[in-house]
Amino acid sequence: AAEPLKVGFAAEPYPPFASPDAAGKWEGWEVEFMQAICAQAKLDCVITPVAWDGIIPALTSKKIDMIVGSMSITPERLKTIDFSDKYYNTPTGVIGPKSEKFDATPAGLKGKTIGVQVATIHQDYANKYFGSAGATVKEYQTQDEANNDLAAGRLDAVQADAIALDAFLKSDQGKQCCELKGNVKDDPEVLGAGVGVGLRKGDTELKDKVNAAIKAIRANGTYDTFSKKYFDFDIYGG
Amino acid sequence: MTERAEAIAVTNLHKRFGALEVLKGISLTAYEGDVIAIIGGSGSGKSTFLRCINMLEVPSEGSVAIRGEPIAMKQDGLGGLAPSDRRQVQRLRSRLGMVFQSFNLWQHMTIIQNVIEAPVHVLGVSKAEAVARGEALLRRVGLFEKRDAYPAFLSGGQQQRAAIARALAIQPHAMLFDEPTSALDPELVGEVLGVIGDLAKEKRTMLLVTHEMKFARNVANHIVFLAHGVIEEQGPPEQIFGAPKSERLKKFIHSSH
Amino acid sequence: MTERAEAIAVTNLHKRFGALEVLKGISLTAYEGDVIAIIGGSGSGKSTFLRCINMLEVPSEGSVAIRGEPIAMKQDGLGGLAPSDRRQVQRLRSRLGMVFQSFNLWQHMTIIQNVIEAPVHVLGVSKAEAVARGEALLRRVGLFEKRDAYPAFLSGGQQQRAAIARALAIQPHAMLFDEPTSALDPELVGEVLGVIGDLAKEKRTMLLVTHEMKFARNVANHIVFLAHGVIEEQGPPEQIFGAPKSERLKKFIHSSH
Amino acid sequence: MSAGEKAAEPDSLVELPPEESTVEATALTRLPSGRGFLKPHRVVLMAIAASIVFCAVWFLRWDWLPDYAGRLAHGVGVTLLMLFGTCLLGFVLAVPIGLVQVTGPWPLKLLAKGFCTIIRGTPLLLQLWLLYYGLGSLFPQFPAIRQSFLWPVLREAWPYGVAALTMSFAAYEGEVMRGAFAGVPKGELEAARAYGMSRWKVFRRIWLPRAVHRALPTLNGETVLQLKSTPLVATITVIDVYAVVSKIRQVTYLTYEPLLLLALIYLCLTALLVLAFRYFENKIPTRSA
Amino acid sequence: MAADPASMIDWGLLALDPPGWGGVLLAGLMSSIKIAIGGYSLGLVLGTGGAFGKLYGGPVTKDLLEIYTTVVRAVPELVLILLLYYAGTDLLNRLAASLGYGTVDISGLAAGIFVIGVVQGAYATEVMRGAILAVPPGQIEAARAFGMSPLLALRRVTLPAMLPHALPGLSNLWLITTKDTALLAVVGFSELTLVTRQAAGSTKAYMLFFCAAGVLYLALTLVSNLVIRLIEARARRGWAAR
Ligand SMILES: Nc1ncnc2c1ncn2[C@@H]1O[C@H](COP(=O)(O)OP(=O)(O)OP(=O)(O)O)[C@@H](O)[C@H]1O
Ligand SMILES: Nc1ncnc2c1ncn2[C@@H]1O[C@H](COP(=O)(O)OP(=O)(O)OP(=O)(O)O)[C@@H](O)[C@H]1O
Ligand SMILES: [Mg+2]
Ligand SMILES: [Mg+2]
Repeated sequence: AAEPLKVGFAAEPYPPFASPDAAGKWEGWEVEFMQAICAQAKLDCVITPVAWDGIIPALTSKKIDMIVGSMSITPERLKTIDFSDKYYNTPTGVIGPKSEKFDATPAGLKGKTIGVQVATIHQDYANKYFGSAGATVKEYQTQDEANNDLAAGRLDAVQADAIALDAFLKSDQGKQCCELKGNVKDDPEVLGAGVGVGLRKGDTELKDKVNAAIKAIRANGTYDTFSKKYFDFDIYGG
Repeated sequence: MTERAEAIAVTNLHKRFGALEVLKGISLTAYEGDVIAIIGGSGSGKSTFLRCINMLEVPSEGSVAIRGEPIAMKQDGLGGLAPSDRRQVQRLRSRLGMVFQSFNLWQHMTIIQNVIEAPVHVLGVSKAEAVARGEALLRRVGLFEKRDAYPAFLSGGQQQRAAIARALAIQPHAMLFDEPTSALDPELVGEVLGVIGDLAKEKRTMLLVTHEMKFARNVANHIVFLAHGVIEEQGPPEQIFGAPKSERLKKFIHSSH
Repeated sequence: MTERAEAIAVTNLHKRFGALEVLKGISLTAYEGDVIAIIGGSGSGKSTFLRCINMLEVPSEGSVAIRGEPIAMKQDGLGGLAPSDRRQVQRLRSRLGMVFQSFNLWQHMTIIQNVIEAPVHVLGVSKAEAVARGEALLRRVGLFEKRDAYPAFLSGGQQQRAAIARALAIQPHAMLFDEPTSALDPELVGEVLGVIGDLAKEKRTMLLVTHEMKFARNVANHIVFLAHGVIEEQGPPEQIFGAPKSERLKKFIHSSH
Repeated sequence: MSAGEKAAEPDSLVELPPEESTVEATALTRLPSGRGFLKPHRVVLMAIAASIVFCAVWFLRWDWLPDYAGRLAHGVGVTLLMLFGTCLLGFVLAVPIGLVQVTGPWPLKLLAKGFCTIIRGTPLLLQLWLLYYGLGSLFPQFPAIRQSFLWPVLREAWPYGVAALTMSFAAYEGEVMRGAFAGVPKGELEAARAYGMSRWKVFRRIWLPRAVHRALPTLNGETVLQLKSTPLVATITVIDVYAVVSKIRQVTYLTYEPLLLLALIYLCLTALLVLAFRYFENKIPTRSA
Repeated sequence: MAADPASMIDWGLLALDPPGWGGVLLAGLMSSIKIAIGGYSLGLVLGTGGAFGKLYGGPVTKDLLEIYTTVVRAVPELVLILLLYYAGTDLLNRLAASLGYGTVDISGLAAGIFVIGVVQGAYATEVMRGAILAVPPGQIEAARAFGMSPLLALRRVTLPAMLPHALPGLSNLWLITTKDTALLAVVGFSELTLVTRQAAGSTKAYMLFFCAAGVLYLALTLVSNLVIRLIEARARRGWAAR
């Protein structure tokens, strides 16, 4: 097609996956991932930043054609949009202030306030395991805000995907205050499916191309090449 | 009186507001040069009558003719009348100089702009000519030096004189005054009555609703006494004020000191 | 006159607004039962004089005494005066019934609430008593059935009568009227003048600024003619209207038909 | 805009416009009244509306609704609590802010004016963030605060939301009250003084009630604006009805259905507010043409 | 956050050229102003039409306008923008498709202006309606009495006479518009608030950028106030001093 494919990114920065610099250039792991699959599938892709709030309607009303936005695949969402196969799946970690000692277990988090990003698998997980065990789960619109509140002492812990947490712990702010308390016990039912490319329902042609491209870059090593620049472990997960 | 041309002829005018019949069949002819004062108690329909003449209120029945030209009316489908030719109404209005109780000068224009507005934008007079004539009129009502002031900065009396100049600027066939002094402080009434008195002396056709009996008596050549929507009595001032016949008129004259 | 007690005594009152000296030394004593009409041209300082009596304007010089009690004044440090005891002023005001040209009824209260406001909240009368007295007063000015209406729904004449009832409700030592009828349509003037005339007949102490010469003549026992901030002439009505001495007064009486 | 408002404008030849016609523009008091409501064209309009509603119910997905009904109700509760709390507090602040601008000494006047200008000149969202992420994250650096009894409150999000919304309401309403105080006819205040009322009594019995009454339609509009501002607290983790709806959108990725529901909820809340205000306004009738 | 916030302020982040974000913020401000001007102008047009429709229109026009102004003023702008923007383009696309055209792509700018315009139009309708009502009827009657046609009276008398009444409201609306542009972030438009969030999120210098944006908004307001004052002085020339 002559029309370039518009790839939606959440306009809010989400390092190290995707964030714009002052010149307006997007960088991060997901940007490279997107470029890799587009190159693989011989698609002409342009990045279209859309605020998170409007990203789904943007997809359904064809303002963008796919979303590369660290979106976890859930059955509930599958009723509305389609997903490609997963392209990464990371362990889930819990961080907390250095001054307090506890584990990332329901017992360890009892009575603590734990921050999660709203409507993520982490929220579901935290509610299921920690909320029921006496922790307060607080919802944030963005991961950044949760991290900030942890640094500000308004939270005792933050649960999120280990990579995002790792990036935070490496930042100036995170270095000073906080440390990893450990990864949570896996529950494939809640944390299971991993992250996929968001697609319009019925856009099977594109879905097939993307799936094929993901398989291909996994197979030919491209995936690992650019992943190494960002992570020192296997982000694809088991 | 009969040798003069008809300026305004009203025949069998009725006006209803809903169920209330305010005018109940009024006929009145003003010939060129007539000065007719309309008097009557509050609510007797004086303003309504005046406003029917230039169709600010549309009569429910009857007809109005200006200089022999009847205003074309049609049924409006609701049992009332409506002017059938808006252009005709606008044309006739553009030669009737109306002066309101509350002046109604346009507040966003200076006095001279008020005066030349209708000549320039309605009658199509050139601006230079309109200004020249307007200034002459303002000088005449004693407001030349206020020409570039805005109405809000003038006293009530000055505003009313400006309104009179505005009405004169269209070189009206007839002037209609609706209680031109009753919104004024007592001290300011005189200056406006003076100007109107001068106009009367020039034999301009004028219809004048007023509460100032003394003034009406001095200035008008014909007095019409309206009561409850009909002309209760009319005639020359000496007769109306000197020898009123109807009981109502007697009482009215008595009460208005 | 001398056997009666002094109700209001004003001595050598001056009032300046910036450079403009509006009152230039006025002395006037009203005894109990006096009805004093203050007349004069526009801007002569009538309102200012009246307002100085209850300290709505603070005099620049001179003194005011109510029922023999002088209002304590002090220098305000800017070369002018100021009341030195706010409570005293409030107490004295609470027995002076002022009626304004523009009524100034409190729009957010019904008529009866207006009437009982000062008795209840200033004088400390019980509400039941205030209502009973208030209703009697309203009946007296012919407004009993309007007792629960809001002022905005009353005609000007009715509003002014309500304002008079409000002033009477505080059982005032003296009533101050500032052109009580000049904001009214001519037809409504009568009803208010009627009420004031009745009060005058009862020999209530009243100071009355008015433009209604005929009324002043009939009602007042003393007329004060103010011109350019001084009392140009004063005396009983027959003398003032019948045999005016000063040129200014003659002209004034003549002009106000 | 109620015409009666202007009936009592002070002595000026021209009628001055109401001080705050904007906010008048937000006043929703003029909703159609019950009487004479059913006219033929209205029946047609309502039929069209009904069919639209029917389409919405029929063709869109509403299966998620029962799962969230409880949380939605709770969210509405939080929204209302935020709304009434901040409006009341804000109004209490607005009265002195408006008053000092009319009569106060100049330093206070300047202060009030500056407060209004700054708050009205910057987006509420920024103020909220500055308070919560800025000021709020400074607090924990002081052990004194961290140890104090205030900390459990200060570490919550709602106090910041309440503070930001209150200040915003106070600033906007302060301007309105300034106009309302200034608009009370001088003569009525003078009459009050002439009857011996003390300054405080004049204020309490005449000036304030009169100004509030004048400001009611505007106040109504401001309250509706405040209702529409409350969703911003969702960005600082206060779960109001808007946050619940965004969550539904995130979980289900549905585009229109939750938004339509939200619009409906806000319409209903607005209608309730309008009715409430109308009740108060009608307590003191003003004459309108 | 660090213990000593003052030392943490890195003014270099505000530099005009990358890697400083100053240029980006200014560009965001310009976009905001652009959208505000566009949306506001559209709002004025809609408002004028709406006001006259509400005052002089037929019963159906009046009712529809009433629904328009009520709904728009009762529902949060964010919701309206999402609904209008996406549902609107959705419908448009379906319409275009059913008529045989391809999908139309509406630029964020055009859509943003449209949406803000529709929202502002509702408020402007009420402002103008109030202003027209505030013109003393005698002024308009005098125009009629001098033979002006309705259109001439509108142009020469009603509009200029209502202007002073409408100005305070309209200028307030302008200030609201400049801040409402922030809502367009959700449709992916890079206006000031969104770039502020991006800058803050990327650099973690939240306070610095929030304050910077606050200052920019405030400056816009203050400049607007100056201009408004000039316009107002001109429109009120015929008014007695207060
Ligand atoms: N537009 C209207 N709708 C309904 N009734 C009206 C209207 N205009 C006038 N009236 C009524 O018609 C009657 C006559 O009014 P009009 O103004 O002609 O009296 P008027 O003689 O001019 O009185 P005034 O001396 O008070 O001006 C009054 O009862 C008035 O209430
Ligand atoms: N607060 C004020 N500041 C400045 N000048 C004032 C003030 N009040 C009144 N004046 C001036 O004082 C003069 C007298 O005013 P005052 O109102 O007492 O006159 P008046 O006799 O009541 O006139 P009128 O019959 O018009 O009511 C006028 O020139 C007026 O302009
Ligand atoms: Mg009349
Ligand atoms: Mg006076």
